[in-house]
This record gives sequence, structure tokens and C-alpha cells, in this order.
Amino acid sequence: MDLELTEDQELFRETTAKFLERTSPLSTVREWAEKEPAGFPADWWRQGAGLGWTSLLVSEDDGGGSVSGHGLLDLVIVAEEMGRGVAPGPLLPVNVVAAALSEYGTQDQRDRYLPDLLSGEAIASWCLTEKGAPGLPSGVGLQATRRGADFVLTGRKGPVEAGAEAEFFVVAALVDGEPTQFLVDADAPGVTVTRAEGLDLVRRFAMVELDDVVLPAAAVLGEAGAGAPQIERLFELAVALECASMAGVIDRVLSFTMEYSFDRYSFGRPLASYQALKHRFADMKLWTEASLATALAAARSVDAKSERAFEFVSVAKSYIGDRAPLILQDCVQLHGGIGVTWDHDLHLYIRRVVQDRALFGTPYDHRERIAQALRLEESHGH
Amino acid sequence: MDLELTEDQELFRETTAKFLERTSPLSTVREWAEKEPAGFPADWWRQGAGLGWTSLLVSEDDGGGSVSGHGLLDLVIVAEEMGRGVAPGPLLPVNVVAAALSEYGTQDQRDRYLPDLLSGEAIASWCLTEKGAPGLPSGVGLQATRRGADFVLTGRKGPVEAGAEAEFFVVAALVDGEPTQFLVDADAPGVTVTRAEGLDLVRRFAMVELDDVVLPAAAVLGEAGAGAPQIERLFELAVALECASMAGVIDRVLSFTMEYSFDRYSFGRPLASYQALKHRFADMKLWTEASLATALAAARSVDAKSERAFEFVSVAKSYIGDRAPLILQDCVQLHGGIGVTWDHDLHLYIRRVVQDRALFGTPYDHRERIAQALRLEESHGH
Amino acid sequence: MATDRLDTDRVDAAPAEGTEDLEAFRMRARAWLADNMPPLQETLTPHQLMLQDEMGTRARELQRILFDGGFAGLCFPKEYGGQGLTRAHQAAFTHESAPYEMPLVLNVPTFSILAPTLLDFGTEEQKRAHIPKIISGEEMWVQFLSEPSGGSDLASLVTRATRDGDVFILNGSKIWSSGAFRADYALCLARTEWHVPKHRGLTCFIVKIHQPGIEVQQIKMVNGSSEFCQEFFDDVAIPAENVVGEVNDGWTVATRLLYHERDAVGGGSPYTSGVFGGRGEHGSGRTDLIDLARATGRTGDSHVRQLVAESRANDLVGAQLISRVTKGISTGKFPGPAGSLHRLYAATNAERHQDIALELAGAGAGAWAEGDLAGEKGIEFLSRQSGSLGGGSNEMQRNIISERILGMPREYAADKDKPFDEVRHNASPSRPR
Amino acid sequence: MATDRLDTDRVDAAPAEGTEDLEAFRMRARAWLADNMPPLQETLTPHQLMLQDEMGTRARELQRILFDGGFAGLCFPKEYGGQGLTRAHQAAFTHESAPYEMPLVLNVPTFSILAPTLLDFGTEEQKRAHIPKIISGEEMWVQFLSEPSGGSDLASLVTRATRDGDVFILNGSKIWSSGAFRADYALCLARTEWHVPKHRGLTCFIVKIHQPGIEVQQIKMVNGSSEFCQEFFDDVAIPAENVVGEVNDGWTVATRLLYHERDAVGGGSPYTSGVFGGRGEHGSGRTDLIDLARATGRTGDSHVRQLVAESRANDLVGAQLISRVTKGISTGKFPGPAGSLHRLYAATNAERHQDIALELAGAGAGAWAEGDLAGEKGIEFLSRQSGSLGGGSNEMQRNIISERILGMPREYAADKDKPFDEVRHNASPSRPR
Repeated sequence: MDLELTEDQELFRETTAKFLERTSPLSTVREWAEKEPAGFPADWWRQGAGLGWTSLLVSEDDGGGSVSGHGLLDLVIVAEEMGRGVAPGPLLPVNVVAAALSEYGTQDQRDRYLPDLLSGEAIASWCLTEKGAPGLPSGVGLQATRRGADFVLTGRKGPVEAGAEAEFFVVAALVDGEPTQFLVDADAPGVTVTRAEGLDLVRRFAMVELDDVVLPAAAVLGEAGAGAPQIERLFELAVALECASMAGVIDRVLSFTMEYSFDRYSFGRPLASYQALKHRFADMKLWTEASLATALAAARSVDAKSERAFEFVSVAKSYIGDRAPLILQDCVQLHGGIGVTWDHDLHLYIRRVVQDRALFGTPYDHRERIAQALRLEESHGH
Repeated sequence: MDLELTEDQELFRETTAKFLERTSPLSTVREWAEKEPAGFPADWWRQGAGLGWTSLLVSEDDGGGSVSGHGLLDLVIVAEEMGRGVAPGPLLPVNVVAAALSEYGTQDQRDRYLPDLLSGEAIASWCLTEKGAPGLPSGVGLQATRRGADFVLTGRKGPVEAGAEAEFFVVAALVDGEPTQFLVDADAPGVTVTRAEGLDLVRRFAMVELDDVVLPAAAVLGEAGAGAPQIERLFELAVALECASMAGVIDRVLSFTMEYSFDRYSFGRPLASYQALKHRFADMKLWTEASLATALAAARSVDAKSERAFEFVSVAKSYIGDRAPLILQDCVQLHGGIGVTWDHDLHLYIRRVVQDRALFGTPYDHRERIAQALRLEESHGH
Repeated sequence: MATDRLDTDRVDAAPAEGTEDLEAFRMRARAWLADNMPPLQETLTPHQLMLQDEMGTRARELQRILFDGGFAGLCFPKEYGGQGLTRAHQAAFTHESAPYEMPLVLNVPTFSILAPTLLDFGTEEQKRAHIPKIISGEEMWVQFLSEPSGGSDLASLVTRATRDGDVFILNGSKIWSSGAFRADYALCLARTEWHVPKHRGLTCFIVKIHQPGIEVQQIKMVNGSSEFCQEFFDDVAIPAENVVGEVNDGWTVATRLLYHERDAVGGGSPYTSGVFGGRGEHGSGRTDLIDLARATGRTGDSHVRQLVAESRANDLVGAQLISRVTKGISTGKFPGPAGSLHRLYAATNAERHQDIALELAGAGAGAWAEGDLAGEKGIEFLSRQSGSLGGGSNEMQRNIISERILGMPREYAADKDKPFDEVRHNASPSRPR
Repeated sequence: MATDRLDTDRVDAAPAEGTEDLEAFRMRARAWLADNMPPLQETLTPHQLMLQDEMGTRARELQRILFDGGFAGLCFPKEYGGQGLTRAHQAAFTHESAPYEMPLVLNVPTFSILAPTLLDFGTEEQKRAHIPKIISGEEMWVQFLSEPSGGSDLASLVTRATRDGDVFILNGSKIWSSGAFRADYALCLARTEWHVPKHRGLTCFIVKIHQPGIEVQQIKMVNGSSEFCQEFFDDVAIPAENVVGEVNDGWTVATRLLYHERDAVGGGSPYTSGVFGGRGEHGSGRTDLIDLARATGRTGDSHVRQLVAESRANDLVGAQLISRVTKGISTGKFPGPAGSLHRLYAATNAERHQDIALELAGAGAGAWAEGDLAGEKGIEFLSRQSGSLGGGSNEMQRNIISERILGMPREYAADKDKPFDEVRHNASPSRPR
């Protein structure tokens, strides 16, 4: 958690946390996992939107508004709390798309798409990732060819979060080899959305197939061929949210595992009194604080549009992405056998963290970005 | 230590250990490090040769002979004891060259070189490694070109153990792209030997430069172009000896660190009573036994000339090469500040292990060999 | 514990006069297997086989074929229906059996844990009644040891058996019994005396599982498996002749059982035939990471190559360690608890294997198109700790290694020498409805 | 300990009225540095500078330049010769000073450990006598805490100070004092009372180092450095007015000293100017692994790229953690001992850095032609644990984190509440000849 929240942010955090606790405790998450195709009821998401979950990255002119003047720093509060509670909901894709529209959309595009997105009526998602390529901006390979004044997209995107629920997509593609983003309606001819499998119980994904999808020039976000900075920016927003989510998860799990170690007795002593375990808790506490620190540093650099954001999000994602699964598994180990049963909540957290770790660049992918930032030559030689 | 030594082997081990204890305790090793250019007095090595250190891999016809009928299994006993005592001496290079002569040499070559090698009068070494290439058989790049019936070698080899003390070398080179080994006298025209720096205090290295060194066909070991199996075989012998040496080191260091933990009191309790330390000792014990197990399995497979030897030496080297430095450093940590002082013996062991780890293939190089053994394709593609 | 008297120690004695020559045995086994055992179905992984509901029935059938062919219970004594052969014979048979479908589910716990414990501490009547039926595939056994309240501190169990004439009345609950729903008998440890320190009030019983008063519930695990069970006992009457060992000396029996369990989980048991993963030596035959590297097109990436090779090396070192430790124990150079070494190795190697798999799976471990190999690795990662918890946690193994192999001071136990009813312990959870 | 009374807490109070604006200060510092400080000699690494014999003299000269320019002791109170500025000013100055030669050797321990402790517990006379001279570069200080017999258990020290009228007579030995041979004064903790529990019989003294009865021996370390010293005291008379804090309450002073030490080693001290490694934020400027990867021609190998990037990430996360922890402590959201977090992070990251360096060095770490970078890494690896031992071992930090941050039960201490002369402790080694 940010140690320097404003009073307003603190209030916002409490409101969010209480809402999640009341409306989607883990028992409810498990229910929704069984019976809600989207992983959550539509009405619940609209209520979240009412709390501001969809509008923090959008300018006031477009109907948005932040709590502190730093929209992303407000939004990571929500992401962190959602991690703490393994909450469902398309927080990441909706906000990335909202930011894309607000920052790069024409007036027409904003008028058409933003109101429903902000109110929670509509869901949208970002199609960046392609199978077999790293989930990075550099992994975009989908070709958009010109046909007269139009563009034609053919290829596959995915996994796409909330893909089956989305009414439209921002699709990253290449026009003449240059990154370009398009707004694509989910019901446009040639778009086929198929549910994918996923590790998280309530955060759902889909594959999006585009088969000769014809788009007018008005569907281009910004200008054709000028999408690279957009994609990098949206990618940094997405990664900052993932990092906050993972940080929230480990902070929460470490905390209840600590409690368990105080309550559970073995050989007449609480588990918490065993030095070998104490030292592991010390390491986990260290890694958790380091994760919280780097997640926040990443969010701040992205919020400030700093030139360090490129590296800072990759530092955070690679560090937390490595540590978080290890922390959670050690927490399983400290719980003993119940930790690997379906009825215990630990696996819900592992699912969330492993998914966050995997999408929008694995730690490997992000270290590769850091290596590039360090100008490490890719070919051999002295 | 091998749990299945024969009585003769057990006696041989004791004799070796007692000799080392008597003639080269660590205080003597430190003295020799200061004043012996070779790292040991020549007479001491002749005494070791008298105990059989040079003849175990040589057939009885050639004046050699083993203790158990399994020369390498006898020799790793010496290597392990030398690790335990950080003893000096060109055990590895002399035995590799002796094996090369005995297994591949002509009668003339054996008559000329072996007697002095076996008696300890002469020292020899193997020139495999080249700078900038992995220390593997595949790293040989030195060109030997034909000039009439002769061969001309030009290039650099090194680091070469005991290079400055060696009277002759077995040099691995390429003839028409095919591996070929040559016997090269250290005083042959065009051979320049320069001392190198090294981590170990008493095991010395040199760089060997060959500048238009002309060799007759009689200097070829075996046949020109048929050196690949020789080089692989000698490499496996060398790695098996390194693994035994590292295993000896960690077994010894773990043992005296254990003792220290019983004797040293902190907060009124012996260090050995702290669970966090106990668990680390348990892990170190596990890794040490695993290291002893895989070192022996490697030696056995090489001794038996098994087809698994290729993989087993690389498994052992990569495993021990990774674990041994970590075990030693944790032993330093358990000793506290005195563990990083010059006067404490721990650094002598670290030097030995880091050097063993580095030469004849790092763990990285050996994992690359394993990947090749697993037929992992080197180029991408489905 | 005077282990030198125990039946299972005989397996490492010199082979009896007239024992079949190893190579002759190997040839005979090879021919017989080819004629009698069904080839392994390559489409089903051993893990999938393990999860099949029908596997119990199938295993009994397969075991019967082995039994009829004279290849069942190779290392069990002849007087109880075994073949009285050596570890080397068993290893040869296991090697030869790799291409065939084998009744692997019987290996753990029936053959490797329960049968050896019964051999060591059962009465002559108990052994003659059960061991032959175990070897023929007629009886499957499980252990009723752990309890929801217990964790690593097994001896603090609170399931009670109260003497009532010729019977003991059992009440309480057990957990983590593997496959109890399909098994026939259990060795059950219960508290028979409360006013003595915890180890001294326990008794071990043979319990018929499917009888009134016993309810068996399968536990759903994170990977979807329901192998493990929890049992609830409601006034179950156990005949006094079902006591194994002495009354109130059940801890001795349980200790031996745990010794066999460490051996079994670490892969060092001489009583098992066949091995998961098909061909190759113990644990060295896994190819899942190679398949994964190929499926993701990353075999040429040196980071990936390093990880695949590391995992391969770890597996082979594990097999080499088992050889060393079993040799050390059998020659008396290592103490009995040395089995904790390969047990801990296997568990930590399994963790590392899962970590490497997750790394190689890349983006596909989070969400994936149906059937992707990477997705399987995401699912498997949920169970990463399974091997580090079952059969004594890694923490307990490290205690054993440091205290009983290295001789370091024992951990302070707040309940030492105190009557059990005066010690703080975890409450038994109430039965779910 | 009522830390709210301590002088060093003032550094995180709101800046005084009229404090110079940060950006104005930065500009002024930048200009002054360019005019006055010698540029960093790129040919000498900071580590080499550290090892130079002459560095003490050189540091005093450099510090005098800073002092004369009004840029010395930025965060020290004005009444003792400092500038009374904020952490932010200090950070700005450090950033600006990166291209220049700075008196880094004064940072630890003089500025970051001894001076703050003196600020917190010295008498007004002691502070006025020493702090200004410290800030001007005239006095270098060290701590005399650890003893050969002590290890992590500092309070079990056996150096004795026996009262004799107006003086205390000091006998015994201290070790691990950094740079004592070139320093002027020490804070020395000695036992003044033996019949009470160990913490309650200690007193802290100001000791002039170079005087009869004190012998200072430099200790040769594995990397060739001789920075650390051992001292032997033979009937050294210390005036009673040199007591810091109360007699027999030296533990309070030492505890605060260790707090400042954790801050210093972890990189969180506000009292230091300049930073090792030149440019960049704390610890983020290291490029040795990049240089190594280039020197060995392996920058294109993905395994190598991963490791270099991991190390870079670890360094940046370390800097981010320091910011978080110092903010947490200064706002009261974290307890004081939270400094152990970044202290442990820095130490374990240093270990990992060395491991990665060894991996990247490859074959060259074992034997090498003169001047090879890989060989340097082999040598450096010998000192891998240095950061994990100095200033409280990693084990002590983990105890502190678990017990004093997470509130877990304290480790059992066999000497708790026992008079020191009844407790088993390690003997003091005899003096080497």
C-alpha cells in the first residue's frame, strides 16, 4: 500500500475495500465462478463503475475524473484491493481502453464509446497479445492491409481478458510494418470470439479471430503507423495494474498466513515460535515490502509519463512476477495439507497471481526489455 | 566418499590421507603458496607418485597399475582427499596425459614419455581449453596445418594447469576441421609458456602459445583426424576428477563448520541449537550427499566407458559446480566475520572449488551438453 | 528401536541359497511380460491413469496376473506369498516392466508402506491373514494417521479408542488417507490413554474400512484430484485382536510406518514394481519440459536450454542419491533416518520442476486455448507443494536430518513429558454437514 | 527507548523556516561542485580508492573543501557545525556530486553511525567538542563494539572497564572496527558490572585511539583489504567524563548505534554525501555485469541477458525499497527496526550479484591471463558474505524482522535474566604474537 495516500485516496481505498468485502467475499467469488459466465453479474460491475472504477484515467471533459489528480495512483488502489479479495471484473481491460480513447480518440470515437464504458454498461478490451509471441508491444504481428481508404484485418489475438463480454476492442496491428491501433466492434463482420481456458476462477479470457474484417479510416485510433507510443503507454498502464494486483495478493496472503502461524500449535508451541519459519516469514515480509515498493514506483513513473516508466514497469513486473508465486507457495507450505485443497482459499490467490504474472509479458519478457534498456547488444562480439 | 570401497581401496585412501596430513597440512600449503613457484616442491610430487598417484590410469604393461582393477575409482579417492586438504600437485593434468599415452600412444611415445611421468620426475599437461570458447571438447579451434609430412601449429591454449612446470603437452587441435591430438615438447621451437593468474593458492596455471610449431607425424597421438573420441574420453576423466575434488572439499568444510556450530555459543546456546541454522545444515547435508552420489556415479560411468558417461559427467559437474560454491559461502556465513579473513582456511577451499567449477566446462557449459544429449534443437521452430 | 529384528530388514540380507541368477531372472521376466502384460497405452499419462475412477479395479486385475505368473511381491518373504528375491531382482523387473501397464496404484501405500509395517509388527496370524491377499491384489490398504488438528505433530492426535471388553470403541476423524474410498483395510493410530505424555498413549489397529460407523469423504484438491479422503468414526467397534504391536505402544509401529513411507515417497522402497514415467531409471524419464520447450518453439533459447538441462540433471542426481542412501542404510554406514535425505530431495526437486515448468510455459500458463500444454503447467503449479507436504513435510525432514543424522540439539517441545491432557493442542474441527 | 527525544529524529521534522528552496540549493551546489571539487578519476574504481593507504588523508582534505564551501554536514544541526537541511537537500547534493571525487570513506562509519549516535546520547560538552571537528574532516571515528568471542551476541562481550577513582581502566580486545588504524576516536562498549544480566552491565566510552596501552592490528581479509582492525587494550585509563549515556546503560547507546548502522549499511542514512558507484541512484549505477558480459562476448546469449537484467532490477528495487522504508519510518507507519528490511535486502542482493558475476565470468573466474575482468570476479567472490556479516548478520536481521516487525515470539535465550558471570559464553582468544 502507498504510504503517502492523501485523505481522499484513503477514503476511496476504504470505500472500495468495504464494497468488495460486502458484495464479493470469497464465498461469492466461488459462487460466481460456477454460475456467472462472465465471472460476475453485470449489475455488480455497474455498481463498481459508480464508485469510479472506470473513470479514473479519463479526463473530466470526457466524463471521467480522478480522486487525487493522479488517476493511475487512484486506480492502483482499486487494483490492489481487488488483488486482496481476488475480485472479478474487467478492471484492467476497461481502464486501458478508456485511457486509449481519452488520450488518443477523436471526439467522435469518444462520444460513441466512452459513456457506456464509464457507466459500466459496456465492457471493452485490448487486443495486444498474440499466441507464440511475447505479450509485449514488440509482439504485435497482426497485419492490417489497406484496401482503398479502408483497412482489412486478418489474424488471431488472444488471450483477451473479458473478450467474450466486450462490445468492442482496441486492436494493435501493423500497417506497412508500423504499429497502428483500431477500434473494432465485437459484432463487426469477420470477428469471432471464442472463450479460452484460464487459471483464474472469475477473470475470463477469450481468443479473438479476425477474418477479413474491413474497417474505415475512422476506426483508426490516432494515426495509421503512429501507434507505437500508444501501445507502449497502454502496455505500461496494464503492467502497473497487474503489479498492484499481485502486490495486493501477496500482502493479503502473507498476512493471513502469519495469523495462522500464531493460532496453530505444533508440539505444544505456536508455529510462529519456530525460528526456521520465522526466518522464512522475515524473507517473505522483505519480498512483499519490496514488491509493494516497486509496484508503486512503477505506477508513479507511468502516472508521471516519466522516461523511466519503460524500465520501471519491467523491473516491477519481473521482480514481483518472480517473487509472488514463491511467496504464495511458501504460504501453502506453511498451511500444510489444507493448503492444497479446493476448499481452502489459497489456490484462488495463486490462480490470480500466476495469471497476472503470465499476461502482458512474463518476467522473462520483461527482463528482455530491461536488457534492451541497458543496450545489451543482441549479437555476439567483443 | 564411495560407500563400497574394497579393503585395498580403503587402505589406499588412508595412506593417501595420512601422507597429505603429514606432508602438506594447510599451514604448509600456505607456505608453499608463498615460496614454491610450482606451488609444491618437486620432491613432494615424486613421493606422491611413489604412492601411486600417477600410475592408476596406466596399464601394467606400461608400468602402471590400479588398486582395485578400476583405476579411475582409485584415482578419485586421491582427488577427493586432495580436495579435503586443498593439496597442491598436478594430479589432474598428469593423469589425463598418462591415460592419453597409455590408451592412445604408440610404443615409441609411451617409451619416451611415460616412465618419467609415472615416477614423478616429469610433469605434463593437457592443452584443451582456448580463451573465449567453452572449456569443452567442442571448444577446440586451434588449427594444425599440413606442411609436407609435418604439421604446423599456431595459436594459443590456456589456461593450462601446471603449464610452466610441464615438460611436454598433449595439445588438442583441428586438422582439416577434424580433432587431432599432438604430443608437443615444452622446449620445442615456437612454444612459449607464460604464467597465468589463478584463484587457487597452490594450483598454478599458464598460457601456452604456439607460433609455427612444426611437428612430425610421429607426434600425432593416434591418427590425424581421429582425435574426437580421445578428447571426449580425456575430458570425461578430467571432469570426473574435478567433481571428486569438489565433493571432497564440501564434505570437509561442512564437517568442520558443523563442529564449529556445536562449539560456538550465542545467547547462552550453541549455534547448533538454532532451528534456522539446523535447517540450513540439513539442506547442506542433502546437497553434499547428492554431490558425493553424482560424483561417484560419474566416475563409475567413465571408468566403465559407459555410453552414459557423456551425460553423467555433465550432470555431476553442473550439479556440484552450482551447489559447492553456495555451500561454502553458507559455511562462511555460519562462521561469521572470521570466515572472510585471510588467516581462516575457508577461502583456500573456496578458491579450490571456484577453480574446479570454472575449468573444463562451467555448469552452464555442461548444461548445454546435457541439452544436446536430450536432442533439444538449437534452432527455433515447432 | 531394535530394527535388527524386523522382517523388512531381511530384504537386504544376503540372498538365500539357490536364488535365481539376476540375468536369468531378467530374461525370464522380459519374456513373461511380453506374453502376459498389456502394453502401456501411450495416450494416457500415468497421472491420468492415477485419476481414473476405475483404476482400483484395474490394478487388482493386473496384480492378479503378476501373482499368477509368479512375479508378485518379489521382495516379500516366501512364507507370506512373496518371492523372497533381492532388491536387484526387483529393480530388474521394474526396468523390464516399463513398456507395460502395471498396477502402480498398489505401490503406494499398500505395498511400500502398509505391507512392510504389517510384516514388521503384525502378529503371525495378522500376517498370514493379510499379506498373501495383498500380494495377490485382493486387499488394498491405507493408513489412518493424520488428523485435521494435527499437522506435523502426528502424536498429538485426538481420535480416541476406548476399551470395552473384547473391543475398542473408535471415535474421531482421520485425514489425508490416499484412496481410502477404494481400499479395504487401514492401519489406524488412535489414543487409548490420555493421562500420559502424547507418544505413550497411542495404539495401532487394523480397521476394516467399509463398515457401519465409518464415513469416507473424498477431498477435492486444487488440481481436481479426489484421491485423498477424510474419515469420520462414530462408535466403531474394533476387535482387540486387531491391535498391531502393543496397546499404548502404537508410536513404535507408527514410527516404522513413517520410515517406510519416507522410503516409498523418496523412491527407495524395495516392495514396488513398475515406476511412473515409463522408461528409464527412477525419476529420470520425465520429458514434459522438453515437450513444453518444443511446443512453445523455444528449444533454441539458451535460457530455456539451461532450465531443461538443469531439471534433467536434478532428476538424475535424485536417482543417484537414492542409490547412495539405500546402500548406506543397508550397509549400516548411514542411520535409518537417512531416508529423509532422498525424501527431501524428491520434494524440493518437484518444487523446482514446477517452477521451471511455469517459466517455460510463459504466457500460456495464465490463459490458453483449449488443449495447450502450457495451460496444463499452470494447473499443475497449483499443486506445487503436494510432494513437500505429504509423508512428513519438508520442515519435518529437515528436523530429522539435522537432529537424527547430524546429531544437532533437538527442538524444544513444549509438550515434552507432559500428560497429553495438560498440553495445548489444536481442536478437532467439527464434522461438515 | 523514547526515541522521540533524540537529536537525529530532527532530520525528519518539517524544515525550519527560511530553509533554502530545494531547486535553488541544487543549482548552487552544482555550480559550487564544478568550481571546487576534483573530477572523479575514472581510472580508479571506488573500490580501489577505498583500498588506498592514503585515502584517509585525502578524505580529510576533501571534507575540508566541502566544509569551507558550506556543503559539509548538510543534515547535521546548525548548532554543531552542520547545515540543518533536509534529506531531500542531501539527496540532491549526492546526485550532483556523482561526477566528483568525494570523501566517501568518512561516510561509514564516521558520519552515518558514530556522529548520529553522539548526537543522540552525547553530553552537550561531548557534542560541542567533537561534532564540529567531525564535520570539518578533522576527526575520524570508529566503533569498538564486536569482540572475537562475541559474534551476533554483542551483549555477551567480555572487555572490562573497571572504575578507579576518576577513570575507568580498560582491558580486553575489540574487532571488526573499520579503519581504526587511521581514525582518531572510538565509541567503545565495555563491561562495567558482571553480576547482573549481560545487557545491564555495559557502559559506552569515548576512547582516544592512538595512546599508550592500545595496539591496533590491521586484519588481512580474503580480498586483500586490510581495512578492518583488531585492538588490544592493556590497562588503558579513560576519564569518567568520557562516558556516553549512563554508566551500566551502554546497551541503550549501542542499540541506537546499531540502528544507525543498519540505516547506513542499507543506504538509508541522511548523513552521508556522495555514493559509491558514481552516477545514478543508490545502487542503481553498477555496470560491472554489463561490462563483463561484453568482455566475454556473451551479450547476445539469452541466459546472460536474463541475469544481467535480473541484477539491474534487483538494484532498482533495492533503491525503491529504501525510499519506502525510510518514508515508513519517518511517518511512523513502520517501526524503527524496519531498517532491517533494506539492510537484509542489500546483503542478499549483494550475494546474488556475486553469484551472477561468477556465472557470467565463466571459465575465466578460475584462472586467467593478467588483467582479465573475469578473474576480478573470481577474487570478489571470495568476499561474497562480507555484506551479510557486517553490521549485524542476515540471521540477526531476520530475527529482528520476525520478532520486532512481525511480532513473532522471541527466540529462547539461555542467558536471559541470568547474571553474566553465570552464563556460558565463548572464551576471549589470547592475543597473537
